[in-house]
Amino acid sequence: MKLVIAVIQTHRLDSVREALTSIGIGGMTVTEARGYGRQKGQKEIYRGAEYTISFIPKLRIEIAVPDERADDAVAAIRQGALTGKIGDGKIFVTELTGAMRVRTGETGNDAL
Amino acid sequence: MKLVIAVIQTHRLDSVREALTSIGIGGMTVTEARGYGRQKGQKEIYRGAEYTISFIPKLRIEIAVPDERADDAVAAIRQGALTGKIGDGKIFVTELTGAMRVRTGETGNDAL
Amino acid sequence: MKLVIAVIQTHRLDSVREALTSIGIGGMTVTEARGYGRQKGQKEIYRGAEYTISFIPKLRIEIAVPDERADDAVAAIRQGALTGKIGDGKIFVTELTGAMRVRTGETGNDAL
Amino acid sequence: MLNAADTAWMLTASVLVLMMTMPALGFFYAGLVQAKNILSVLFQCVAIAVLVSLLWFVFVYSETFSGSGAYIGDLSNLFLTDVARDAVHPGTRIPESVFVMYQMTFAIITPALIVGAYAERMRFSAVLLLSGLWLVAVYAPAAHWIWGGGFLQAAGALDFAGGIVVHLTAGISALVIARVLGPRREFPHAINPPHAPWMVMVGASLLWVGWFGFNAGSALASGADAGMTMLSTHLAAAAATATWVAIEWTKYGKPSLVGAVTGAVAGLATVTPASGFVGPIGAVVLGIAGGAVCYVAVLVVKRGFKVDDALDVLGVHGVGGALGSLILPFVAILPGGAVMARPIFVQFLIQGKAVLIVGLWSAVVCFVIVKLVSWLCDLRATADAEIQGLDFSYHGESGYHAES
Amino acid sequence: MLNAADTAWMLTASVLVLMMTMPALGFFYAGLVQAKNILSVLFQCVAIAVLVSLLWFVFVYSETFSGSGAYIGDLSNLFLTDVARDAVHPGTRIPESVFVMYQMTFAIITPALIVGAYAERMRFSAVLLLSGLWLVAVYAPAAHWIWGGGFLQAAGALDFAGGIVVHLTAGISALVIARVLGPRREFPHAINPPHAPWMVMVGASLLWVGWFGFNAGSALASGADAGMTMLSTHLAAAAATATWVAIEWTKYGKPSLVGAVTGAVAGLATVTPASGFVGPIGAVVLGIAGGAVCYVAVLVVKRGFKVDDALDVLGVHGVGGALGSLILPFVAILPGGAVMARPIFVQFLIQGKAVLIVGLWSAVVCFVIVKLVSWLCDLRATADAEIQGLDFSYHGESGYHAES
Amino acid sequence: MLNAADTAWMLTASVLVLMMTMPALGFFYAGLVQAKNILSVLFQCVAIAVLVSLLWFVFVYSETFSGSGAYIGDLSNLFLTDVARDAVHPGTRIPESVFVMYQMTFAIITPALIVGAYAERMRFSAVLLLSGLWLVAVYAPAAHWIWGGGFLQAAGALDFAGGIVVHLTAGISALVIARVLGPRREFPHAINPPHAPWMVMVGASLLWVGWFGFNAGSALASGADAGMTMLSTHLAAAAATATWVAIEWTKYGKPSLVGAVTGAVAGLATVTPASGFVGPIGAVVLGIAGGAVCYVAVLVVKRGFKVDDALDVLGVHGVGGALGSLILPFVAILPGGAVMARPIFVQFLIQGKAVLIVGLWSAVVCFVIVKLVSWLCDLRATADAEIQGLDFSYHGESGYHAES
Ligand SMILES: Nc1ncnc2c1ncn2[C@@H]1O[C@H](COP(=O)(O)OP(=O)(O)O)[C@@H](O)[C@H]1O
Ligand SMILES: Nc1ncnc2c1ncn2[C@@H]1O[C@H](COP(=O)(O)OP(=O)(O)O)[C@@H](O)[C@H]1O
Ligand SMILES: Nc1ncnc2c1ncn2[C@@H]1O[C@H](COP(=O)(O)OP(=O)(O)O)[C@@H](O)[C@H]1O
Repeated sequence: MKLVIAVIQTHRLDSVREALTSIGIGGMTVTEARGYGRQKGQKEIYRGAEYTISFIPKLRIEIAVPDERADDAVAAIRQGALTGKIGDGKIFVTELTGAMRVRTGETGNDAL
Repeated sequence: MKLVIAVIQTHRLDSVREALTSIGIGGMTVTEARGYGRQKGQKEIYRGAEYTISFIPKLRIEIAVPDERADDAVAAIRQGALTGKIGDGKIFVTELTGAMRVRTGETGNDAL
Repeated sequence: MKLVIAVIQTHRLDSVREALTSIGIGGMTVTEARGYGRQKGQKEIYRGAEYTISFIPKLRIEIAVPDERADDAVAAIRQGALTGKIGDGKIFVTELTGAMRVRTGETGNDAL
Repeated sequence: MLNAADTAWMLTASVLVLMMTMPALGFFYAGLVQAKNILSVLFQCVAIAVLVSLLWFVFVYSETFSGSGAYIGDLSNLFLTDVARDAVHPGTRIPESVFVMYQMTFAIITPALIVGAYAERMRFSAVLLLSGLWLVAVYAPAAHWIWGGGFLQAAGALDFAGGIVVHLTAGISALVIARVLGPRREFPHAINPPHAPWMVMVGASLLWVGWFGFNAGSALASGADAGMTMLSTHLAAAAATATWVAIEWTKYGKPSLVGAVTGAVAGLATVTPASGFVGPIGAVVLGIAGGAVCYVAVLVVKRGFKVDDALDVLGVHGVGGALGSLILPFVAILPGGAVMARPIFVQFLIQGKAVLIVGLWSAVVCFVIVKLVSWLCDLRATADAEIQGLDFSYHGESGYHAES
Repeated sequence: MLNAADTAWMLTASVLVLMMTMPALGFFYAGLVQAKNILSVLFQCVAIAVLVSLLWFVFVYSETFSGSGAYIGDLSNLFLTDVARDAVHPGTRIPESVFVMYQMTFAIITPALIVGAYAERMRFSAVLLLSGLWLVAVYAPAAHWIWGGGFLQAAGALDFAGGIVVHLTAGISALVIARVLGPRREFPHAINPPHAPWMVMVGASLLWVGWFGFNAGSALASGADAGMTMLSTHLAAAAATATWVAIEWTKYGKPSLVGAVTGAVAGLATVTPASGFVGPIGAVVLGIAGGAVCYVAVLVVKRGFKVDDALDVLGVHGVGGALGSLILPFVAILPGGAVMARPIFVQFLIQGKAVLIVGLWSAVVCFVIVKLVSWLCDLRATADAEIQGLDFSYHGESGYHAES
Repeated sequence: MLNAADTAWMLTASVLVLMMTMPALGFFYAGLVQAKNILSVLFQCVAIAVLVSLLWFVFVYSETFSGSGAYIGDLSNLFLTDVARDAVHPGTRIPESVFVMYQMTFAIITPALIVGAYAERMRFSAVLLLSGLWLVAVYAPAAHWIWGGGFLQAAGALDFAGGIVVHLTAGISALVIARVLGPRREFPHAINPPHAPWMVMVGASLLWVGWFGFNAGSALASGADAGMTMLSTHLAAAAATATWVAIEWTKYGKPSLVGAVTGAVAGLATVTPASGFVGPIGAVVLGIAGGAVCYVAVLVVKRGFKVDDALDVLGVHGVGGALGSLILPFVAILPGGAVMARPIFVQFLIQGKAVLIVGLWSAVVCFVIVKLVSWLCDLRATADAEIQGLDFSYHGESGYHAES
């Protein structure tokens, strides 16, 4: 199994979720994050002073998938997250050595 | 070493922590998350309109443990998190290739 | 590639970021977390009652780096995060099997 | 002759009514929208307050309250140059300056109420343009007709504190604007719940207490009338809240706080036109009616008309204001009510006529204004701006920066 | 005869005292509880306001202020049918309607204070039932005895603005209810700190300024008495805050904001019964005494009695109110105080008697009520509801939805 | 002779002005700082209110308003022992107690304004020491000179509600303190934006409505003067807000809410000294001038002087207050203004003299005080405390605990 971790623009969550459910992936966990990268922080102007927010609000999504679905998941996330602007985010994939559904105790792919 | 990642119901944090400390695991990092899955979102009703919150508040727990404690940790988390209802959450296990305690610079299992 | 996960004191974020950018690592994702560990929770006193906050506010940083930069990254984080007090945090390293930049579709080290 | 006691109360009432818009109504609406739009509704309330104040100063006070026209005032008092320091407002014992100020706070809150209709999706420049035109072409005439010596006042229409002038005009216009503007992207299926119900409660509470300035202040004097008006206003609000809570409890098993305070506002809007004419029992009747009818009205607008009057301005204010205006003659006769100059049914017909005329005027003129504005500038926020939130899109700021 | 100036001030004072419950007290309590229960305490304040208002209208005003019974009023003024539009309240120069309204705001805040005792763990239906019965059987009699012409008033008991009628009854009842209900699950070891100290401060500030309506309004007239009462009220609050801050600073090295404003409320509760009888020096003495004694009292309740009076209603309000009532005769003689009709010790004994009788009455009757309610419906939230938070469990909503 | 109507209004005005400090100003500032310092500014506002109240009681009221000294009052009224219950304040028709209270609220808000200068980096003990000394040595003399029968009043200086006494003294002192204290660690490049713009708006709105007590209350009576003052105050605030919004919109393409309400406060500060002397047109002129000039002033302080007057006390209050005081004679002659005793330019020179003398006095004495305080105790928070936030460092608490 793989754990796909994606950092996306906050307003792309709905389209990412749609892209994933459309290929049959129906579980994910989202946390609010702040990202630092090439994207210049948004500027806010108060009383004539410019404030640059260097950490930009992002969402971090985590999706556990069977090995064979990992590539599809990555592709779907990209499709849903893409706006073409700097700051669109990253997708990382890491190996899962185990998974369990708390409710039933099922393990492995069944747990997802 | 393993990194155990669990997504649990928000109100089970205390019992998960107790279950873990009772088997001698005394460190963890928690983030607030929102989960999407089989559990139907909670409904809130305002002025006659029903709102379905599709992303449900969850907690995401991360616990680094020596390889041999991973199964115990998973079992303890499950025990603490279980209510038997849909939405109880998932436990994922992934491999850690390194760990360090910032304060002392200790590495490996000593860092946990 | 490696994914370096660090849990640090909230007020060390700026110095960690500086330490990382000074060695040329310019991307990271930060989430607010709460940590449980050896550090005794901070005490707050209200109306004569002492409240111990057992989960202490921390920041969780995630940095994807090419394999060969992982050690440098860990060292830089430690340097930026170190105050020498209990609760300074942990650094974990895990293997990444894939990475993609959403905007361009680049994969592997190029995506970082 | 000037009376210092009446003046003392009216100074206080003016403070209260301005407070209703800034911050109370803003806070109420801010809690109902999503976090990414919180600043936009707060700003809209402030901006409308500022715009209306300046227009009021330039000519709208004169347009509303000068001269003796049946349909509209004149422009004899531009820039308030006629407001002498020690002038007393005719028919009252308070300074002209206080009357100008007090009435201004009404002119402010009325277009601010409409913010609820187009919340989360209108461009800021369109909000300003629309509100300004609306004040001049909908509010000022209606206020003149009923309070400024116009033809409806002459015909005997009663509207103590603005059920018709304020709530009906705002409610009808809300429908028109929401309709033309179109719904929010997520309407009706994926709308997010109010982002901060606690804020809704605090805003509503401040509205409730501010409303005493609105209603009891409309006596334009301190004394028995103001006293009974305050008591009636409060009882109606309480009865309406209880009604709304009871409905929700029965229907869903759980009464919501947002529902409860929505009921309160509905009750307040309903009692407003009648508040100076009813006693305690009449007020409770008005409250129960307002709570129940507005509850249904909100559903009808949302599910029946399928119009995204986002924060229910028509359902709560428009319907409440009209309802109270219509049943006024029937409840005024209950104990503690004021003596009516006309038989109940005669008065009822007059009330009906006033509601109809003002409602129609609001609908038609507001429609023309919205079309005009949409021709002058884009009404609607771009899709991107709507998704990102109006706060950042139009004001370059975010409501919350929790991290420190 | 009606006096417009007195009326103007009393209209304002009524607005201020209602504002104390909605939103001030709600906000104060909301900040002290956990995020998952914020709406429940806000809702409880609104619901109690509504319930009390309606009961007041139906018969409790009559029960409290009609007739000449020594122990209880009569029911001659049901539904306020006797409140004529232009009636003046006997012994004052304000309209009867204003007196009804002003006293209602007191009847509202008193049971609302008790919310602090059972916060975070009582069922919503039990809250309503309890509050209604309590109003009828504890508050109304006590208010009648001391303010409505009852036997304690006849005996010369002094309670200017409700140290006994409001704060003592609420404080004692808080203890009884908290005791019967049992502590929150985490009490005493794992209780979470106030979730929003900033909210506590804002609520307390609004309580402070609202309290001027409470105390200075209790003069029932505008003038020198109201003026001195306001000044004394403020100075006592300031002195109590300073005292609490000084204690915390000495003891823990850091003064907390929540502590500071708790001191303010303690000072306000303490000065309340005496506020119309003392001058500035007496007020400062009351404030210092209130701050110090309530500080200790809070600790005693929590650690000594081990009762989970969650937000310290007994320690702050009950003890403060009793203390102020008892030392009233001693501080009234300081400069600027009012002339006392009786020698100090005579008055002190009368005060002691009143405190004792009302305290006992509150304890016993409240105990019976709680038992009755727990027999009629479950008092206590289920374990699940408590863990999940009352907001979602009983109202189906969440206070915060930060994500947008 | 005592007048109940004047008293009613002044009681209300006192409530409003205290509310300006607690919670309005605190809330306004709290939104502007970072989340980790929210409680510190709220606490500073409360603590200053308490400290000033007690000093006022002990001797500062006497120092300011007793005797007939040209430069300072005397100490004949320590502990307010001379304030008889039924005394009427000379030259007014309100009780002495109300005058003491009303003036106290001014003495409270003035040092509280300065919190904005040293926010996020001063030790709590230094805040108290500094504020106390400043009250005694800067505020009390200045207030005596202009309002207490001192030499500037004798010279004919006009300052209706405190442009010089309140805003100028605070503004100049802000600069001095910010300079000596040094900037926040992140100034100017890495400063974080206001953590809660919504809170800034709510605080500003409450300031705005509270300001009616400040300005219209300064008439010390209910009537035509208070009425015109309220109207002028409001129009100036509106005009200044519009001006600030227009500047930002032109310059950055997006008007910000924080900017808008900053403009409002600037307009309010500017109209303050003149508010009782101008009519509507004069008020609008003052507002536009205040909005534009303060906008520039804020930039000059930040970028020109490079001083970290964190929340712009000098740029907004100091400059606004001085500006309004100086142009007062020119705008008073516009329609609705009061009759001036002296020719315009004569009055202008007097105003200039008052601004200069009070400004210099504030600068010099405040400098001495800051040096004294920094010698008595550390002024500045430790680096650690600053990074961790003052809330936890000095008060052991956190503003928010969202988790439950
Ligand atoms: N090396 C990295 N490790 C972890 N997260 C990263 C890394 N680089 C970027 N990110 C995350 O991805 C987001 C987008 O990256 P950025 O460089 O701004 O734009 P882009 O991906 O379009 O080049 C960042 O805000 C950050 O959250
Ligand atoms: N594939 C997945 N990857 C990551 N997290 C998931 C996945 N599926 C579910 N989750 C998380 O687990 C939570 C519970 O899952 P859900 O399907 O609702 O119930 P259950 O685990 O009882 O079947 C979700 O809210 C989500 O946070
Ligand atoms: N086993 C663990 N797994 C995950 N996170 C941990 C673990 N142990 C500690 N942490 C995180 O590291 C933080 C610091 O750990 P702590 O034991 O308090 O201090 P130290 O690292 O200095 O010994 C904790 O607050 C927690 O967030």
